[in-house]
Amino acid sequence: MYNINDKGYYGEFGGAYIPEMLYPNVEELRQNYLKIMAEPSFKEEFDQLLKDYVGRPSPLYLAKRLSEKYNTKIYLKREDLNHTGAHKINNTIGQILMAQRLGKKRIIAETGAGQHGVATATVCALMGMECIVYMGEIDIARQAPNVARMKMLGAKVLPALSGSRTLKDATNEAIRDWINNPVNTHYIIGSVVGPHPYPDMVARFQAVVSEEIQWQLQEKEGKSTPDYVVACVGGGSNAAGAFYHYLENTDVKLIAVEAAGKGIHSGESAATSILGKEGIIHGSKTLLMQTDDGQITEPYSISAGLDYPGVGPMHAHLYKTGRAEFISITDDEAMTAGLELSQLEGIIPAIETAHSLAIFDHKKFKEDDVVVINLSGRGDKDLQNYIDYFKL
Amino acid sequence: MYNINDKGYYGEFGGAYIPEMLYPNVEELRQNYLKIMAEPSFKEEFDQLLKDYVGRPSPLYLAKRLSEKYNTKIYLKREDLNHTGAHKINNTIGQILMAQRLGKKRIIAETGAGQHGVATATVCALMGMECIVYMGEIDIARQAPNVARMKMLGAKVLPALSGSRTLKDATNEAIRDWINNPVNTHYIIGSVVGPHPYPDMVARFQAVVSEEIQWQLQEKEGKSTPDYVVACVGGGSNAAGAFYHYLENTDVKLIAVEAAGKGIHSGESAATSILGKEGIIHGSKTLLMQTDDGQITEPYSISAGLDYPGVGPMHAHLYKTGRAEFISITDDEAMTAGLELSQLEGIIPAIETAHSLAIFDHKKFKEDDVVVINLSGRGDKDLQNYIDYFKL
Amino acid sequence: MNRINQKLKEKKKLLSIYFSAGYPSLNDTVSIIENLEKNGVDIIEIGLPFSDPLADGPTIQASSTEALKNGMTTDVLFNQLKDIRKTVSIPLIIMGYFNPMLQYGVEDFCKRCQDIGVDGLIIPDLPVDVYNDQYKAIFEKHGLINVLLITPQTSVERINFIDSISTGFIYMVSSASVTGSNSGFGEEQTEYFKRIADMKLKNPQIVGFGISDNETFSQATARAKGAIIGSAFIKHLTKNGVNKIDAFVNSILK
Amino acid sequence: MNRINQKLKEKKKLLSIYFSAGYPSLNDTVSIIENLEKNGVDIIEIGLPFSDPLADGPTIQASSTEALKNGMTTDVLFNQLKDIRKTVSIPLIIMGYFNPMLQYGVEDFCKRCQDIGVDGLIIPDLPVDVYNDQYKAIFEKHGLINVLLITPQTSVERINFIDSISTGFIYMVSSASVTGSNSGFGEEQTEYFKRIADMKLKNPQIVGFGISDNETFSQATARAKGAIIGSAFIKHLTKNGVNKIDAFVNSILK
Ligand SMILES: Cc1ncc(COP(=O)(O)O)c(C=O)c1O
Ligand SMILES: Cc1ncc(COP(=O)(O)O)c(C=O)c1O
Repeated sequence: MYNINDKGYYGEFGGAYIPEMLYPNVEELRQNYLKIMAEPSFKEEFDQLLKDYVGRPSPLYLAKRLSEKYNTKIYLKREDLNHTGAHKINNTIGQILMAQRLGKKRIIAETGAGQHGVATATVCALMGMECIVYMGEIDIARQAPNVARMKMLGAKVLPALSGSRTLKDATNEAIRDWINNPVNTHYIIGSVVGPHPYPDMVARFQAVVSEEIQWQLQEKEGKSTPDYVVACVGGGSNAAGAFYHYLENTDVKLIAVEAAGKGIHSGESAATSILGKEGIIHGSKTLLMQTDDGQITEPYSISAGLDYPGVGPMHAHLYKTGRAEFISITDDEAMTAGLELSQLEGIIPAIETAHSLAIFDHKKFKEDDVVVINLSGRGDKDLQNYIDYFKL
Repeated sequence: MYNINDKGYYGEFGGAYIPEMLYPNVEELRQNYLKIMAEPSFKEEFDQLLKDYVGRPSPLYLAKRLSEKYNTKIYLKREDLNHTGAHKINNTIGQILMAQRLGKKRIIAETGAGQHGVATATVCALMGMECIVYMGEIDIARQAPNVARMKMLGAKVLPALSGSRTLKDATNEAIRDWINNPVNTHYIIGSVVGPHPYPDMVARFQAVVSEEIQWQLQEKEGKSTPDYVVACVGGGSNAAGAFYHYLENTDVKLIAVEAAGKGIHSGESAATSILGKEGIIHGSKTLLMQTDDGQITEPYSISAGLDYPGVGPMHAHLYKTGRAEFISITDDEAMTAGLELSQLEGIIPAIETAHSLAIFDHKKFKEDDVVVINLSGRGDKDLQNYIDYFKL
Repeated sequence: MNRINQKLKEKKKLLSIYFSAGYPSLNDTVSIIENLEKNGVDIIEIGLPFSDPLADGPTIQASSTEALKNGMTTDVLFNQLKDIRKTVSIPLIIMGYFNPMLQYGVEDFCKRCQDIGVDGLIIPDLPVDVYNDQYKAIFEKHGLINVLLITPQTSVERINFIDSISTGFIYMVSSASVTGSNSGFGEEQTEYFKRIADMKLKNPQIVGFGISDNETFSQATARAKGAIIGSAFIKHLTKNGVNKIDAFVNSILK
Repeated sequence: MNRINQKLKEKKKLLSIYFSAGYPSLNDTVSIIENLEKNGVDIIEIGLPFSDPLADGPTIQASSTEALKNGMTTDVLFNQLKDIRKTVSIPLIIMGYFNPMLQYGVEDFCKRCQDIGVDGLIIPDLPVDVYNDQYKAIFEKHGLINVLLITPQTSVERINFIDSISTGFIYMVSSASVTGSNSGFGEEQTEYFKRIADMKLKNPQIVGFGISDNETFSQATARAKGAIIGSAFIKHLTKNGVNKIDAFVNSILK
C-alpha cells in the first residue's frame, strides 16, 4: 500500500527519469541491489559495521523533562549518537558495501548540511576509496565544521556555484559528475530521492531505525508500536527510516515535519508538500516546488539539510494518501525548540532535527500517547548558527 | 597493590591536601561515595542513563586498516561515540547523581579541552541544576566549539585569567568557588585528580570502560584480556577507566601516553611523569611539574586536555612502580597520527586521543598482540586546529 | 513527410546546431534560427531553458540560466516561434527537460509544436521506456519525432530497442559526458563510432557532445550521418552576439 | 615561651596583618615588617608567595604572582629575614602553601624558621590530620606553632579536636570564603562568633577573612582575641606603596 511497487513507484510517484547516459549505472544498481542486500555476507558486514563502527543500536531515550513539559510520553531515537553524528551513516555504510560489490572505485556524493558528505567521506576513508563531495557554496559557508571534517577525512569538497548554491545544485553537479564517469564511479545519494532504486535502497538501509524502535519499545513499553512517529523531512531519509516498519500499520500515526523557513507563504520556505506540485526532480516523479512554467524554484530554510525543493517519492505518496500528517515549522520555531531541548535534556540537536521538536505548539498529544521523535542528528555543526541566532 | 588503599593513597600518592574550608564537603563525599555507589537505586539509574542517554556500551572496534599498517591487532574503544563525544560523561553522569543524593543544588566544574565542561553542562541541563564552568582564557580561545556548546546547554562559562590561563588555573578558580559556596555546591572534578575521594570516585565511574572491554574482547577474541591497553593521560581519567579492571593483572601491559608538547626538554611540554617531581597539586600528593622552589610550572601542549602540570595519584603510582609504561608524544607526532586515523579509518580523534595513536613509532608490537587503544574522544572540537596545522 | 526524415535523405553530412532560446537576448531566437539556415546549417535544436539542466555542461547551463533571467518561458518561446515557418524550412527540434513539458501538459505541448511546425523533440530526462509506454502515441499523433540517445555504454540490446522505436535519427553521444566536457576525439571514440556504424541500424546516427570545429565535425561524421554542435556555438554567441554566425558555420563546414 | 603565646596573654585585642613577601617590590619585606610593628600591629603574617594560591582571593593572588615575578623564592625570603630579630620583636608567622615547603624539605624549612626567629606557620593546604600524623613533632622540635583554621562549617567535634592539638591561637575564618570576598559582617557571622566564644576553647581565636576597617575589626574582636587583615592591607600597599602604613594601621585601631 505505502511501500514501493515492483515498477519503482510509490503510488504515482517515483520511477527513474534519467538521461540515457545514466541508464547503465542505474540499471546495474536496480538489477542488483536487492540481491546484494540479501546476501548473507553483505548482511553480516553491514550489521557488524553498524554495531562496531557506527555504534548501533542507537538508544531509545525517554525524555523525562521534555515529556513533563508537554504532558505526553516522548521518546527520542538517538541517531545523533551515531558515528559522524546523524542517521546519514546508516545509508553510506550500506552504499559503500554495495559499491564495493559492484566493483566501483570512485565515490561521489552531494551534501546539504554536510552530514551526508561527512558520512560518505567517512566510509570512503574506511574502505580506502576516492571521494568527491559536491556542496552548494552557501552551504559550504553555513556548515563550515562539516567541510573541515570532510577535508580531514581526505575527501575533495567541490562547490556548486549555480542556482541557489544549495543542496539542489550540489545534486545537479553530482549527477553531472556521474554522467562523466559512468564506469568506475558510484554515486552515493544521501536521501530517499533520485531515480529508482535509490529511494527504496536508501529507505531499506535507514529502516534499521524503525526496526530498533520496535524492539526497544517492546522492552520499555511492552508493545512494539508507538502512537506517533515524528521525523523531519528534507529529502526524507530519516523519516523513511523511522516510518519504515510502521508504514502498513495505520495504528501508528506518522508525522512528517517540513521547513517553513520564514513562513510558508513568505516566498522563503522549503515546505514542499504544501507548496509543491507533481513533477520531476533529480530523476524522480514527486512533489516539488516549481514555477507555473516548471522551473524548479529556490527553496529557503535556515537548515541546510531541509533546504531542498523536492521530497522523496515515498513522502509524496504518504502526503497524497494522507497516511502521514505534514506539519511545517518556521526557522524561529525550530531554533527555539533546539535551544529548549539543549536546556531541558542536555542534547543539542541539529537544526534539521529541531524542526521535529517544534511540533508541540501545532499538535496536542494525550498524556498516555507514546510519541517517538527521530533525533536525526546532533547540533555540533550548527553551533555558530545557534550562537548567532540567540546571541549567546 | 595498584589500587587505592583505605587511607586514600595509591602507594605514597594521593590523600586530601585541602584547606579546612573544604573539609566538610570533601569529608561528606568521602564518607558517602562508596555507600551511595553501592545503592541499588543509584546503580540502576547510573546504568540506565549510561545506556539510554550516553549510548553505552561504546563499541570495541577492530581497526583493520590501522592494524594492517602497523602489523598488529588494534582495537579502538569508541568513547568518541558517547553523548557529548568523550569518556568524560561517564564521570559526570555518576557525579550528578551523587550530587543529587547529597542534596546539592549548584554544580561547578573546571575544564581544559571543554569536554568535561560540556559533559557537566549536559548533565546539569538533564537534571535541571545550575552550572558554572571555569575554563582558562587560552582554552576558551582554542576550544571555541565546546564553549558554544556549554552556552547552548545553559551553563555559565567563567574565564580563568591567572597563571597560564589553562586547565590548572581553571581548577584553582573552581576550588575558590567551592570554598565560597561550601553548603549547596558540588564540585564535579573532571579527572582522577584532586583530593581523595575524587581520584577513586572518578576512576570507579570511568571503570565502565574496562568492564566493557573485558566482555567485548571475550566475544571477539575468546579471552577477556588484551596484551596492551593504551590511553593518553592528562589528569588520567580515561586511562584510569581503561586500565581499571586490569590493574592487578600484570599479564596486561599498560601504556600511558603523555604530551611532550614541542619536545620533552624544550621547556614547552606537559610530560609530567618525566619532568615532574613529587609534590602537592589541587589537593593531592602526586607527580607535578614544578620549579626547584616548589612553584608549579606552566605546562604546554597543543592539546588543551593534556595541558596540565600534574597527573592523578594513581598514575604517579603506576609510573613509580613501573606497572605502566609511559611514552611521551610531541604535538607534531600527535597531529600526524590524528590525520592518519581520519584517513585510514574515517574517525577524527580528539587531539588528546591522537597522542595515544602516535605510539607506533615508539613501540613495536608483535603481529598477534592484541592492543586496545582507548579512543577517548572525537575531534570535532579540534577541527580548526587540525585545519590550521595541516593547512587543509 | 516529417522535415527531419526528408533532411536525412539528403546525400550529405548534416550539421546540426544547438542554442538556448532566449540567449544572449530574449528575442534573438528567430534571428539566430534564420541566420543558421541561411548559412547552411541542416537542423536546428532550440533549447528550452531549464533551471536544473543536469545533463548539460557549464556553458549550456550558464546560457540557460541567462535565458531564464532574460524572461524565457515555454509560452514566450512558442510565441516567438509562431510564424517561424514563414521564413524557415529546415527541421526544427526543441530540446528541453521533461518537467517544463509536464507542467505545460505533454499533449498541449506536442499540439503547440505541431501547430508551429516543430519537427521533433529531444528530452534527455525522459527515459525511453517511459516514453514508449506513456507518450509515444501522443508524439506520433502530433507528427513529432522523439530523438533518443545512445552512449558508448549503451548495450547492444538496448541500442536495438532504441533503434526499433526511433523514427528519425539516433542521437549518438560521443562519450559518456555532459555537454562541452571534452575536446577532440580519441581512439576510444573512433572505435565506438565504428562499432555503431557496423550495427547498420535502421535509423541514421547524428553525433553529439564534443564537436567544436571542422576537425571534430569531420571525425564525427566520418561514419555517422551528421553531428551536433552546442557548447562551441554558445561560446561563439557569448563572444560575438548574433552577428558573425556566418563565420562560425563556415569555420565548421570550411 | 613562644612570642605568640606571650602576645596572646596581653590584655588587648590583637591586630594581625598579612602581606605577601616580595610585594610591591622584592626588597620591601623588612621595611614593611618594621613599619607594621612601629605602628602598633601585634602579629605579622608574612606570605610566602605561591603560584597557585587556591585559598586566596584575587587581591592576594595578584600580589603573590607579582612577588614571584619580582624574584621572591623561599631562599630569598629567608635571607631577607635573617636579621629581622635585631629590629623586630612581635610574633612573626609565615603563611604559605605546602608544596614549596615540601620541596624545601619540611624539617629544613622549620629549622630555618627557628634560626631566624619565626614563631609559627599557617599552611592552609596542610590538613590537620596530616599535620598531626606526620609533621607535628617536627614543628614542635623547632618551637613552631602551627596555626589551624576553623570555619562556620567546622563541626563541634572537629573544633574540639583542632583546639586540642593547637598550641597558640585558632584562625577563625569569618565565613566560608576565600580571602577578600566579603565586606562587613552580618547576622550569620555574629551568631557564629558567639557560638565559638561560647565553646570556651583552650586556645584563643583570631578572626580572619573579611576584615578591612575599624568597624569590621571591632565586630570581629567583640568576642575574639584578635583579627587578621590581609586583602585590605595589600590594596593599601598597591595604592600607596610602603609609605603610609601608619595611616592604614591608625585607621583600623583609631
Ligand atoms: C541531522 C539531519 N536531519 C535531517 C536531514 C534531512 O535529510 P533527510 O530528510 O533525508 O533525513 C539532514 C540532512 O542533511 C540532517 O543532517
Ligand atoms: C578526549 C579527551 N581525552 C583525554 C583527555 C584528558 O583527560 P584524562 O587524562 O582525564 O582522560 C581529555 C580532557 O579533556 C579529553 O577531552
